Amino acid sequence: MTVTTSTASSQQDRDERPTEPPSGPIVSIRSVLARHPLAAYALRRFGLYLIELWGALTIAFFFFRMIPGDPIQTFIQTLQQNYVYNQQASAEVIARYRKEFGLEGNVFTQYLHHMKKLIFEHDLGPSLINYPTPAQDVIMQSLPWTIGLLGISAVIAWVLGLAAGALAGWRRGKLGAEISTNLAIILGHVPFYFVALILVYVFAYTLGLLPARSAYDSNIPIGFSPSFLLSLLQHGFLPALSIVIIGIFNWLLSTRMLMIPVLGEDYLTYAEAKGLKPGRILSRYALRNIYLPQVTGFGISLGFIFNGNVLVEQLFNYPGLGSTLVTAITQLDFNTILGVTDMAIVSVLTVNLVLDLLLPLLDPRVKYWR
Amino acid sequence: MSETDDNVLELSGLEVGYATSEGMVTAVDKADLAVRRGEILGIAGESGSGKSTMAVALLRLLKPPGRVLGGSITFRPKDKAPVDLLKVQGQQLRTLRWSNLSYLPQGSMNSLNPVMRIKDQFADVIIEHAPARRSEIDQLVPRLLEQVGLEPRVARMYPHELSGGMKQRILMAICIALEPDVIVADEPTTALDVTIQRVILQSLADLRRDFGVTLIVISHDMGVHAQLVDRVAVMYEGKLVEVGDVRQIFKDPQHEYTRSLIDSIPSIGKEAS
Amino acid sequence: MTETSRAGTEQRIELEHVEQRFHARGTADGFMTAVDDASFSLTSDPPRVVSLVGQSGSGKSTIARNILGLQKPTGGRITFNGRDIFSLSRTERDEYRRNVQPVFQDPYAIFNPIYRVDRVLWKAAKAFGLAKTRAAADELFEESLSAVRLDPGRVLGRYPHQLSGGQRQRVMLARVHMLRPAFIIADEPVSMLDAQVRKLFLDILLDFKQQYQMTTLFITHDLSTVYYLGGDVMVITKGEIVERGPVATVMHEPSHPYTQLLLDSVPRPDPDQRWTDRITV
Amino acid sequence: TGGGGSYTDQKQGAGKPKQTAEVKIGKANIPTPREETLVVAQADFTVFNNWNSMVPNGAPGASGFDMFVKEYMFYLNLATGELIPWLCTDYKYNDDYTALTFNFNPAAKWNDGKPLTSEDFKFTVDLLRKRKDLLGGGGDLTEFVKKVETPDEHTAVIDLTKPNPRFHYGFIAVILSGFDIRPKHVWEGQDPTKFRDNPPVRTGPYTLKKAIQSQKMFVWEKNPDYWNKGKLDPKPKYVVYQSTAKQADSAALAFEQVQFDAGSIDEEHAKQLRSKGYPALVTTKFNDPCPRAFWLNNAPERGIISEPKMHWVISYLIDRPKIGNNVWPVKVPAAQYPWANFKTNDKWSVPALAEKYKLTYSPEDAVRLLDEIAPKGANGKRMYKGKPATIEMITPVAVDGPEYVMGKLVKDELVKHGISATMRSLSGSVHDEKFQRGEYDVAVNWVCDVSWDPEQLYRNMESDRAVPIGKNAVDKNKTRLKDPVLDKLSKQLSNLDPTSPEAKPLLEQALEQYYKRLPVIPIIQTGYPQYFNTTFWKGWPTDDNLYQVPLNWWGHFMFVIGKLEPTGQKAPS
Amino acid sequence: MAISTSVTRVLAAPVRTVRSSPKLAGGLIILVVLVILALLSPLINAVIGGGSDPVAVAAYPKWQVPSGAHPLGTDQLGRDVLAMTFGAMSVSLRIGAVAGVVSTVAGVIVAFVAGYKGGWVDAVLSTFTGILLVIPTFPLLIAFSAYAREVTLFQVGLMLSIFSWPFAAKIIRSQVLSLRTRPYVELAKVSKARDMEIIVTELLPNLAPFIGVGFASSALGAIFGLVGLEVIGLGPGGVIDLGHIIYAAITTGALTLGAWPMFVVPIGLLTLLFASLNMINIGLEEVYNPRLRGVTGE
Ligand SMILES: Nc1ncnc2c1ncn2[C@@H]1O[C@H](COP(=O)(O)OP(=O)(O)OP(=O)(O)O)[C@@H](O)[C@H]1O
Ligand SMILES: Nc1ncnc2c1ncn2[C@@H]1O[C@H](COP(=O)(O)OP(=O)(O)OP(=O)(O)O)[C@@H](O)[C@H]1O
Ligand SMILES: [Mg+2]
Ligand SMILES: [Mg+2]
Ligand code: NI
Repeated sequence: MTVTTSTASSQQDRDERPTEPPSGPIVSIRSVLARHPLAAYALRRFGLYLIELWGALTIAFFFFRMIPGDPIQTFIQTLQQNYVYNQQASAEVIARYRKEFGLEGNVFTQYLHHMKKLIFEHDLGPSLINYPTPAQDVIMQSLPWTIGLLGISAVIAWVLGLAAGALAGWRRGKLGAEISTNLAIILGHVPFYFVALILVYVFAYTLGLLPARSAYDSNIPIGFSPSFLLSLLQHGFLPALSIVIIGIFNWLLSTRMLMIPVLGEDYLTYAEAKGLKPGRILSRYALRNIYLPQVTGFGISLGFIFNGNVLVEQLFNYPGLGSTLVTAITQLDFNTILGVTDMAIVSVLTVNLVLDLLLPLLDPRVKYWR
Repeated sequence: MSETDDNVLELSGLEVGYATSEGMVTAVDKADLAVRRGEILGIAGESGSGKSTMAVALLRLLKPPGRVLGGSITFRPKDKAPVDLLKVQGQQLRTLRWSNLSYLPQGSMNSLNPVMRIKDQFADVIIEHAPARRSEIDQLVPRLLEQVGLEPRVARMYPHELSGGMKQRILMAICIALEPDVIVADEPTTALDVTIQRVILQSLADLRRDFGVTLIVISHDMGVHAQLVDRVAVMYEGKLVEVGDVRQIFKDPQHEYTRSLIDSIPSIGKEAS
Repeated sequence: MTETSRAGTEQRIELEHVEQRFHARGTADGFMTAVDDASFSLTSDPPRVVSLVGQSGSGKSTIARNILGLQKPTGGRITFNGRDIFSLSRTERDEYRRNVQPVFQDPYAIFNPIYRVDRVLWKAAKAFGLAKTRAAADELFEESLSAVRLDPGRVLGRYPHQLSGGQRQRVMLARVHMLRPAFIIADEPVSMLDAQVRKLFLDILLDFKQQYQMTTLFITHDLSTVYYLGGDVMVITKGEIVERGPVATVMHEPSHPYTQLLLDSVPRPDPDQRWTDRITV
Repeated sequence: TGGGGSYTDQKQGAGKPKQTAEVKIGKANIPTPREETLVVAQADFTVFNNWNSMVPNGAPGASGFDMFVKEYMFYLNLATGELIPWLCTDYKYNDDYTALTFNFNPAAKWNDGKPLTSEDFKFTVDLLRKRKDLLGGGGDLTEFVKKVETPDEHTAVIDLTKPNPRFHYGFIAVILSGFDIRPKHVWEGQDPTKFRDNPPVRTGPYTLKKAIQSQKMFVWEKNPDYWNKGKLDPKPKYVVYQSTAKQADSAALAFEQVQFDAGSIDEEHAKQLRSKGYPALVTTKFNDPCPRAFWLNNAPERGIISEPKMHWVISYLIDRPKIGNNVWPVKVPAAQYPWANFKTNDKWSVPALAEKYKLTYSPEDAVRLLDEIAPKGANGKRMYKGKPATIEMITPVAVDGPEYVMGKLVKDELVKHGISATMRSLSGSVHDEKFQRGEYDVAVNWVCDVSWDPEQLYRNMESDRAVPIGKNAVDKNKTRLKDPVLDKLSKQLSNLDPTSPEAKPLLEQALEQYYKRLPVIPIIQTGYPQYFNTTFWKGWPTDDNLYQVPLNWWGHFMFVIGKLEPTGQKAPS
Repeated sequence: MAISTSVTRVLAAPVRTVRSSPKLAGGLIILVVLVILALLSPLINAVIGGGSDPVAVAAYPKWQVPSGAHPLGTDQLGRDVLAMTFGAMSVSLRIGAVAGVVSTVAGVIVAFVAGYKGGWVDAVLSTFTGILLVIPTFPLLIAFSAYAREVTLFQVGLMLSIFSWPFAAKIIRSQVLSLRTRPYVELAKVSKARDMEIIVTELLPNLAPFIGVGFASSALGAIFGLVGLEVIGLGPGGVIDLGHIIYAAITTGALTLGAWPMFVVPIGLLTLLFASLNMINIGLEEVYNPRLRGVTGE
């Protein structure tokens, strides 16, 4: 969880630095690309994407293998717990599952195996928590719920937070703005759980207005029927609300921090001199200049939906990715944990890539050469 | 009809200060100045003498820690009743702006919204102040651009695609979009090189010729004043030390400071000893 | 340190076909040429002022940075007494630095805002071995500050933001005075000063030439300053030096149309000599 | 200290319990009519489409499947000590314990209508015997089974490779569950490592109606065609096992509103409900089959801990009443024997020995013994054989977990008496690794080795099973005990029926030897009380009438369900 | 005499800075108070325990309601909640400090090397930090801490900083880039200053506020990261920080039991801590970002 304003950072990165032209045979390719700077940029950006992808997947893989405690041992222990006769699992059992879970050979062999399966077969291997279902299927089963809950509440929090933050920055010094800012400073990091629990206590148990558990009413068949959607909404309301409340505060703070420097810009004074209405200045001049870094920030934060929100999911018994992840970790289901991590990496990087490719089109200022 | 009706602006006893950690610093000290309708008035003075502060106060754009400490500014727009610029507020102030009083800022580099097309930055003022002319925007913008010597295609560009000189001219074009009574130009040519400077000065002269606007041109470059203005007001440490016809100022400076100002102009043909 | 230490041994900076290219968007090959085939030399005997004049973006600062060794050109070479300045040994480089010193354009950014202004002088004195102790150095500082007509008592011990632009720029001159380099590379040192201070500054510079045999490469876009300084002038446009010669000649009989345009665009400080013709760019 | 009393004991009003509070029924999120459904709240389920327990995490545990879909050959009711023949009618050994015969109940049939026969049993045993790569495969079945014969449909005879009077233990549901017979007609020809067995075909009174992954829920429906209706005809038409919120707050609130009928809310919240006067709560205590225990290393390389006297030092430093009253979530008794205080185990107790070797808290005795083996050095630290005495204690339980706390209390006492002791909580795998390799001095966890008779424990402590430190003990002699006396007794016992008169004196001698060496120190009996709601269903086991093991994750829960009666309470619409 | 004037001069700038921003001042005051309370934790223990350890297991009966002897009551293991909370706060603060220092130092070094050297060094380092930034830290941290139960406070801090230094590095690098071509840096170059000297004497002091912000956010990130882990019950064992108490409150259902101090007090303290560090961050940025200062010139 980071606190400061650094959502804007992706733009800072595209600094202008003097770079000397190279000499050598690649000059001709360069000159071709030079005539299509956007293509050249896209190509280079894509290259970087591949490098980052490889790097992140590799680091993630080795990080897991570096966890203290022998994973194989844990794995075997897990097998033993499933054992009817309380005996040590036989060597045959161990060998079989070592192979099946890609735990054969030294770490490097395992790494190659993992990468090969991942890249060429898009296969993460079987999950342990739901053997022999492939890990990617296990993840995919809970992903839609998490995306539905966290995704929607993230969007709501973002939109409201952006608006509130812009206003708080704009009306800096005014009572309302200062109150909301200070509230955000103070409450921005209250655990979701705390909020969620209070909401449950008040709305579900005391007032009985809303359901406290599950994602929908199990009496209603899953489908696009109005009653099902209504039940989804009812069940999702409290968990989403707890996420939205805190999310708004965090976006408010970062938006406000971005907003304040913009308020000192000459073009805002100029807009004021033009006699424009404050609302117009706020939306067309101030917000327009800061929303892109927030879009980038949002894109990145969406990637972290893969983490799920374990506590809220557990409290509301929501069938999301967070609880799957925790189960996987407690059972040391490597394939599933790595799968979640890998998916998060791929999605964050891809979102970043797409945004970076789109940004030059959205923001005239972005200089897409390096 | 009194003589004052000729004056589009009258500053009397204007006093502006900045609150600093060392107390209030007076930047404009009891300035009295009358601006005649249709003239080009130059404000000269060394850096820090308070030229910009005066302009900003007049435009009501003064930001904290700056504060108007006293005086009044009477403004007589063509089609409206005279007002004290220091007293108007809210909607009344907004309507005065641009349709009567517009501004050519000092930092032209950053005065255009970087994420809006040039055309939209024109449209803004028109939609705000002359909604009736909304439909004309497509014809109006190219015409205005042409006025300052720019091609119509510039309308579709973004500020960062333009040079400093072009931006400055765009700001000028936006200034005259609603044919205001008064334009305050703060250092319109500083930071531009000489060739561009000359073009800008030409365009400024054209503005008065074509629209009859009153121009207040702030510059520390005496050459600019010599080339462009009708009258010069000389500022020194926040005070207006001398106001006079441009010829008088150059040929027969009254105030000591004005004299030293004129003397110190290096110029071609005046070689060092 | 004696003033005549350089006498007899002529120092020479030579630019041979210097070319500086940068990555850029929108050009045919992806590069823009900021400096194109620039060749000229600066010599210390006799001391001269050589002005480099051109509009904004014409490559003036780039040349200055090249000479100061802050940016390695992409083509050509720059030599100091015959040795390429980008392949000097340690002692040679120290010697080069000792002899070639800058005055930069922006009097605000040249000081690190968190230190007192003395530090700039003290650092230089220490780096070039002018003074061992602070006391000895203080004496030097006072002498140099007086030479640029600053009151040491009002400057030493102050922070940069407590000084005016002109004062700061003169502190930089004092630094140069103290170091007595053979060459001063002055990149638009007066463009941000107002007229009176500007004149003072230029006078001091000329004084230095006279008294300490310093050769100055003076970069400006202001022709009147060039005229005031005299000496030689080079006119640069779009990275190319298009005209060079003694100031009087170039100013009175410009041979290149660009020089002509520049001359015409200088506003004459005389309301009776207003422009009558119009120009377009 | 003068506290203001506890949160949960606080009485309403002026010190007396409030009059019976009303039960406010909330809406349970189940797809079946509430009053026809028994709802059990359980832990997080992750598997919903696989019932093959021969692969890892194959069949979801505690989901209802083990309780009343699959049935066992026999059930041992630990609450009463009764052995209940179920799919079988009886078992019999030949005289020299080399053949074991099971007779199957001719009425038994699978829920797809096919009869259950001894062929199914033979099929299952053979499968597991031959496929060592299956979970449950290999092991004793491979070691002891020569072959399985089926003289007729209802009889199976296991020929043993060597005499074994305890081989039937593996076929009786004692703790949690027992031997799972697979229907041959379903499994034959399937790859047992891939087959999902979904929906499961078994013999029990319920069948799978649906497993709802997104609700983390299993819905079981009564099997109308159940073979043993005469003996067991449960009233709930449906049983729902669902994951509840892991948080005690949420779970307690759900219980209060009867969103589930059974499931572990925690004792503090139950206490709160009781003191509030909540009328529908039944609490049933049942002791865990595994008393908490300290495992002590006997390998001489480990230094002071290998001294038998040191074992007693540690035992004297355990304040069992304090642990039983304050550390375990509910009050539990101290343990004197290394087995649970079940009725079935009463026959193994020897009161005289228990009195002679009474496990008490006595720091003075501990200090006395310590002074004998490890006198204090100059710096106040105790020295053993010239070196500072150290004790390294480990537990797989998280910091603040009860076992960790038990260890920590003793560690603090050891430190107080001049021994540098450390207490560490290790993750399951790391702990297991250290434990099995003997790289510990004291391991604080539990002793689960006696499910039938003490010889099971003694056998695991035979000298020939003590591998050197650093080598995996493979769950055998983890304490590295080498005691010739115990070895001899264990060898003799292994060929005897433990209930036979010949065995009795041997068992007594072995227990005495055990106390002398004290390789595993029993601490407390532990229990997980069960909380039931009587709003919709009554007839739950109670402390006064503990007719069955009340735990909803044991196979025996089938009999609990069999006794339930509807109260007639209607669910609010 | 000389010393005292130089001290006042050295202190003058920070004091001026603090004075000029009420947010900064407020944040610092809260932080100092929290730190003092944390430092006093042994004293508080002694007072409450009256000789014995008030946070020992079963030191008192469990679940006692707040009273004179136990102002915040006792917890599920019979420990004094007040004493525990202060102890936990000092742990939280220390972890924040460790993580803050480690990640700031690592971030600063990487940022300076990358930003100042430029070229391929920068490319490699920036790509590497970029990669670390996209790896979802949450599963990694959970996995790491779940399998490394009893770890020291320092190790926890270190572990948390593995993923927070890239943030610091990123913020600082962009600042280095903007400072690198400042004329005063170039002047130092032509005054024969070495790279190291330039970095230390010219760049570093100017980056102090950004480093401060980096430190504060890393520290905060670490404290809250750990709370996040603790609260889902996967925190590293052996470290009782504020999150651990919240976790205990959650697992025991303290809120419905009525044991509100176990929830409210640690969350309140965390909230205060967050608010104070955030106020310092915001205050520093406002003070050092000239755009926010509203003063012309410079
Ligand atoms: N925000 C501020 N706070 C304090 N003093 C200020 C502020 N803005 C301007 N001043 C001071 O007010 C005086 C007048 O400044 P002003 O900007 O009006 O001068 P100017 O004549 O426009 O100079 P320039 O030619 O450099 O633009 C100066 O002494 C300046 O230092
Ligand atoms: N580091 C760099 N990277 C890319 N382009 C550069 C760099 N430095 C300078 N340029 C470009 O080179 C050209 C010449 O720049 P230079 O600074 O030398 O101009 P100048 O003549 O000093 O202008 P001014 O009068 O505005 O200072 C400009 O177009 C500039 O944008
Ligand atoms: Mg100004
Ligand atoms: Mg330049
Ligand atoms: Ni955060």
